[in-house]
Amino acid sequence: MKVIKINKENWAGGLEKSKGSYRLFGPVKNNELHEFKQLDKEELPDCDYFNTRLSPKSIIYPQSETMFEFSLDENREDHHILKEIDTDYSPRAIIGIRPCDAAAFLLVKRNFSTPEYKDSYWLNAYETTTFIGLACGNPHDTCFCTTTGCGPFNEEGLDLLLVDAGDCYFAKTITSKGENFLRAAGWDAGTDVETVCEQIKTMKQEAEAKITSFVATDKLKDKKTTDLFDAPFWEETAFACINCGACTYACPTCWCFDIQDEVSGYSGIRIRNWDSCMYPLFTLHGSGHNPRSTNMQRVRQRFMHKLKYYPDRYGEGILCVGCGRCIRLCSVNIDIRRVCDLMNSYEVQVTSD
Amino acid sequence: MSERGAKIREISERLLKEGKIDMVIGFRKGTLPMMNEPCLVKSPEDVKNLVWDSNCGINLAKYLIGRKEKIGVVAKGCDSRNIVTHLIENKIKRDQLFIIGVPCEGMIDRRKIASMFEKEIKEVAEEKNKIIVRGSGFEKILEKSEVLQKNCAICIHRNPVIYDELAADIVKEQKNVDRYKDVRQIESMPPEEKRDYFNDLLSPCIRCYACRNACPLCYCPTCFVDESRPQWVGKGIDLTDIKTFHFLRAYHCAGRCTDCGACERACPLGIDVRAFTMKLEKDCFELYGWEAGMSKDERPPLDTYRPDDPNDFFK
Amino acid sequence: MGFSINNQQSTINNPKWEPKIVAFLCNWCSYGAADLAGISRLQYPPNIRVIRVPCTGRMSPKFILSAFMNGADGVWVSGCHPGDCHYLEGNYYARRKLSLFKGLMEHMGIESDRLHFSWISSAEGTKFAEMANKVTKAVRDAGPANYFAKKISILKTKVA
Amino acid sequence: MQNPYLPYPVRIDEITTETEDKNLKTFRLVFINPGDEEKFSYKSGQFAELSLAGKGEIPIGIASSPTEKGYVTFTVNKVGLVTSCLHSMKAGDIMGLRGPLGNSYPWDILEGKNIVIIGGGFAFTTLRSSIVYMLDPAHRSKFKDIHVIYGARSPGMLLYRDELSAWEARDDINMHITVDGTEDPNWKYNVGFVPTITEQKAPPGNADTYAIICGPPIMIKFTQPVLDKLGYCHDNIIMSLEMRMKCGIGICGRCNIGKEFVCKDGPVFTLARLNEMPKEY
Repeated sequence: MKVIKINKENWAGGLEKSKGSYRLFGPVKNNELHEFKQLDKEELPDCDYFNTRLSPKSIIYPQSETMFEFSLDENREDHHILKEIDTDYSPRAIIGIRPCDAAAFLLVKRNFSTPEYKDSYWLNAYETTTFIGLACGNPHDTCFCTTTGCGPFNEEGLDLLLVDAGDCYFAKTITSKGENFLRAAGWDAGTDVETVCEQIKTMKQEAEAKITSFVATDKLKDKKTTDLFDAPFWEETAFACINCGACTYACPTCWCFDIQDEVSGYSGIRIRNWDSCMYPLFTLHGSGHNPRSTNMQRVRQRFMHKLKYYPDRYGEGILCVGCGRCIRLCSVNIDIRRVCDLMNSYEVQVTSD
Repeated sequence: MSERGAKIREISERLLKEGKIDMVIGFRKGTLPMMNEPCLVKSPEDVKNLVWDSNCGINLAKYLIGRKEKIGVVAKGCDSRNIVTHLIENKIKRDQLFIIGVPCEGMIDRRKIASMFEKEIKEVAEEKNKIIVRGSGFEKILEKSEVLQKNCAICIHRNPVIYDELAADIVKEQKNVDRYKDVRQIESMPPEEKRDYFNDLLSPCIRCYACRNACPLCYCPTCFVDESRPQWVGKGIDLTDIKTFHFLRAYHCAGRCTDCGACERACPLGIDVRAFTMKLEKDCFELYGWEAGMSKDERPPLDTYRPDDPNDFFK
Repeated sequence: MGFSINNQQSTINNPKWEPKIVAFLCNWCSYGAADLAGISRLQYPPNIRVIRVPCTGRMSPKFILSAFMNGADGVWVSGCHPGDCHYLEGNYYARRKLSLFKGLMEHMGIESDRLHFSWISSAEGTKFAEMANKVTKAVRDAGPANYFAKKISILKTKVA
Repeated sequence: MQNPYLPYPVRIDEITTETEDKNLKTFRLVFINPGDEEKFSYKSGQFAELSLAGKGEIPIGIASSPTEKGYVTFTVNKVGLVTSCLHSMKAGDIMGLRGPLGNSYPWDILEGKNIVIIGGGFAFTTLRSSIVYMLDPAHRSKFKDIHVIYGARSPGMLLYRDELSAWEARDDINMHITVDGTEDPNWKYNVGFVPTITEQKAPPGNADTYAIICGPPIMIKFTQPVLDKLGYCHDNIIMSLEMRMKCGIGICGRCNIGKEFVCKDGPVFTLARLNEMPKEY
């Protein structure tokens, strides 16, 4: 575990140098909202930002991704046969990603990389990407990462952690991919590890102390799924929801997708688009039956999946990193912190008969 | 503003106690600055949650569709016009409703205010027509009229057109307001510029359908977007599909849209989706002299015709 | 090898380019007028692909948008004169629907000479031929409308 | 890394119309690339995704039995976009097949047991696969007696009618075919709903008897109490569920009941396990 100091003069030069061997992505301000974008020549990431409006999952897992190509032209001998396409998996680096978003990729990886099936699209994109995190200096009121197993200085999912120390960045390498990036950027100004680690530790405590909102998740695991499912608070919680996909598309830990074919003339492609459990079409059967036809059932599915089904299935923490995007972007202010506390504190009223 | 909240609570409590209504649909305080959450109040004790301030931009008429109970609904000017549209389109019966009309003084644009400050906003309060914005280490007072939602700034029907009881006395309507300045500005562009304008406008769109789902006018069991035989619109983020979706969504609101701004308020990326509906509202007004939701007896423009309708571009 | 879209949708300076126009003709009048034009040997360009609709009242914006999305360069909707619609009021509703449609389409940047609307009764074979020539000429001047067509992003197939 | 979404190219070898209303056709598919068939080895109860280029994919239960080599058959009900296109295709057309997907019936547990197969309507495909598998000379001895209760709306709506009558003739399988109603005078089998026939004809439930149920929700809803009355414990009642699916491999996230994915942890569940899952299917 190496810690080096990058003084800010050769920050821009180092980034430019790294563009030689990485496609570099970073946060850029684009009329009122920050988004992750591939940085062109001379373009620098805007590192004193809070967080991007949408999560950086679209870099690894684009909203619309072509899976196969095919031709319907009968007089071609490979007509109607699906063919894989050439995708550019040359090395990429995401700089300035927040620790919560990086940790989210690990939670999502459990779904795309299962013992029986490996999703080649997602995994190829993920494994060829280096994650250079930027520790959070001043979290928002809607950030509750510390109580979801994450934190402003967390290192899970990161290959390199940068800590902004005013005139310089401390760079803490976490994996070999991080070291490769440092080498590519030409940053290797040695520094004495103890004092820097001490400084990072104090900055970490300061940042964690600034978190003002929390969720309680301790009792979720030993609650019965069917009890939570039949709880009375769902009706009232889901009333306001308009079933749009804003929360699921902004969320770094949401991964559901739809597969569609699109044809133009004789050529066609099979594409994978983001999908949302909020839409009725998500579970509509060919016979017209829909197991989740009402608004309440869909809202319940979203929260139950993140806070109960996923932890039960993988035996780990909740499927949420506390980034707060779904709270900030919900037009009717449905708040996952309120729902999580409701679920965590819910006790079945045992009717004394 | 808070007298309105108090009056709403008082009316709701009385109605619930008298059993005239089974529930009240209103707003409760949000967990974020400048945000309120639509809520359902069924018992007189919970009436204390009901609030009213300048952050009630979501249109509550959306929550009436398909309900059978007797409902007390809080409705500002545009909401009440949408309720009239619901009545015309038989989506709800008038005797089901007890409409608590709220003469409106305009809703503030939370994204506009947030973009005026670098640091995070912790709290937003309002007195008379001043908005006090407080954050860590700063406090600023803004003129409410400068930070109104775009539709509220040009609104000419602030008072409810239909109500059973008012939560405040009638407010003065805004006079000599040019509602179609933005529309004319786009209309004056040559076609290429218009195309670029709408391509840039819609490029951030992530097809989350918040604009469609926040709108009280959109209640089709199967939206044209979900039709598969034939499939009119692709499901991906191809710009042609996005433009087709927004075109048809707006077109379905022609002659029905009351410009309540809920679509723009709901868009997570702050896209000015009213650019489509305002053009249709201007055409409906100039071609057929129609304003949506103003009277229960007149048929909406696309549901009727006149032999002497404008006919010039038909050769 | 990639798959190329096989219609010649290319730039203006491609002389071989022929405009593709989708004509929605109402079954009772304009479709009849097209027959009459044919029978009386009136010449009009072959760029028109006719789609018969029961009445202009049946016209939906989805049809026109779908035509443009699939590569049409122009759309022409023609029906009975107001007053003698077979279904009495179909074209009255259509007049309002298509007026608002044309307004919003032009608002979004489509040139006005890509969208044509006309009333042609089944006796007006000559008017149909004239209109066909006029529409084709207008769309030819406007050039290919490939900004509205939906292009499938074809990539190089992976060499196994 | 192998792409789990790439279907095997197959050719439609033969299409037979199964029901009088022509809404159900059986498609016999043959693998185009040699070696794909071995990769596609499956067990009765599994399903596969039929892929039509330009239209999409549909999850359909495999109707052929693993003992029938050289082809794979699917019986498809004409319901939506892909199925209608499939019904308009002809022998020789090219399409794709992805799978085998899902878990199969628990053949290891079912060995040495009595099997009661209860099917309704067109959900008889994987049951046919199971019957053919069990009746295969190599496997018949592994199972004690087999009962089949299969019903449809009318005689013309029964699937695999010739095979049904062939099995009727055998002595090592008790067939109870029924129809909801018929005017056909020489209809020689039962008349009545599946639950009522089950009550009359099904053997009593005990530790050695397993029931496999497949059919529309309404049939399952009324058959389950009958099985309870007959003494079947919920561990011995095996059900195969239907859900909207896209990936079929437990990744796209839509076919869940609670934390289980119907496409990967199912579609076959015992009733006991279903009772612990939220009632959302």
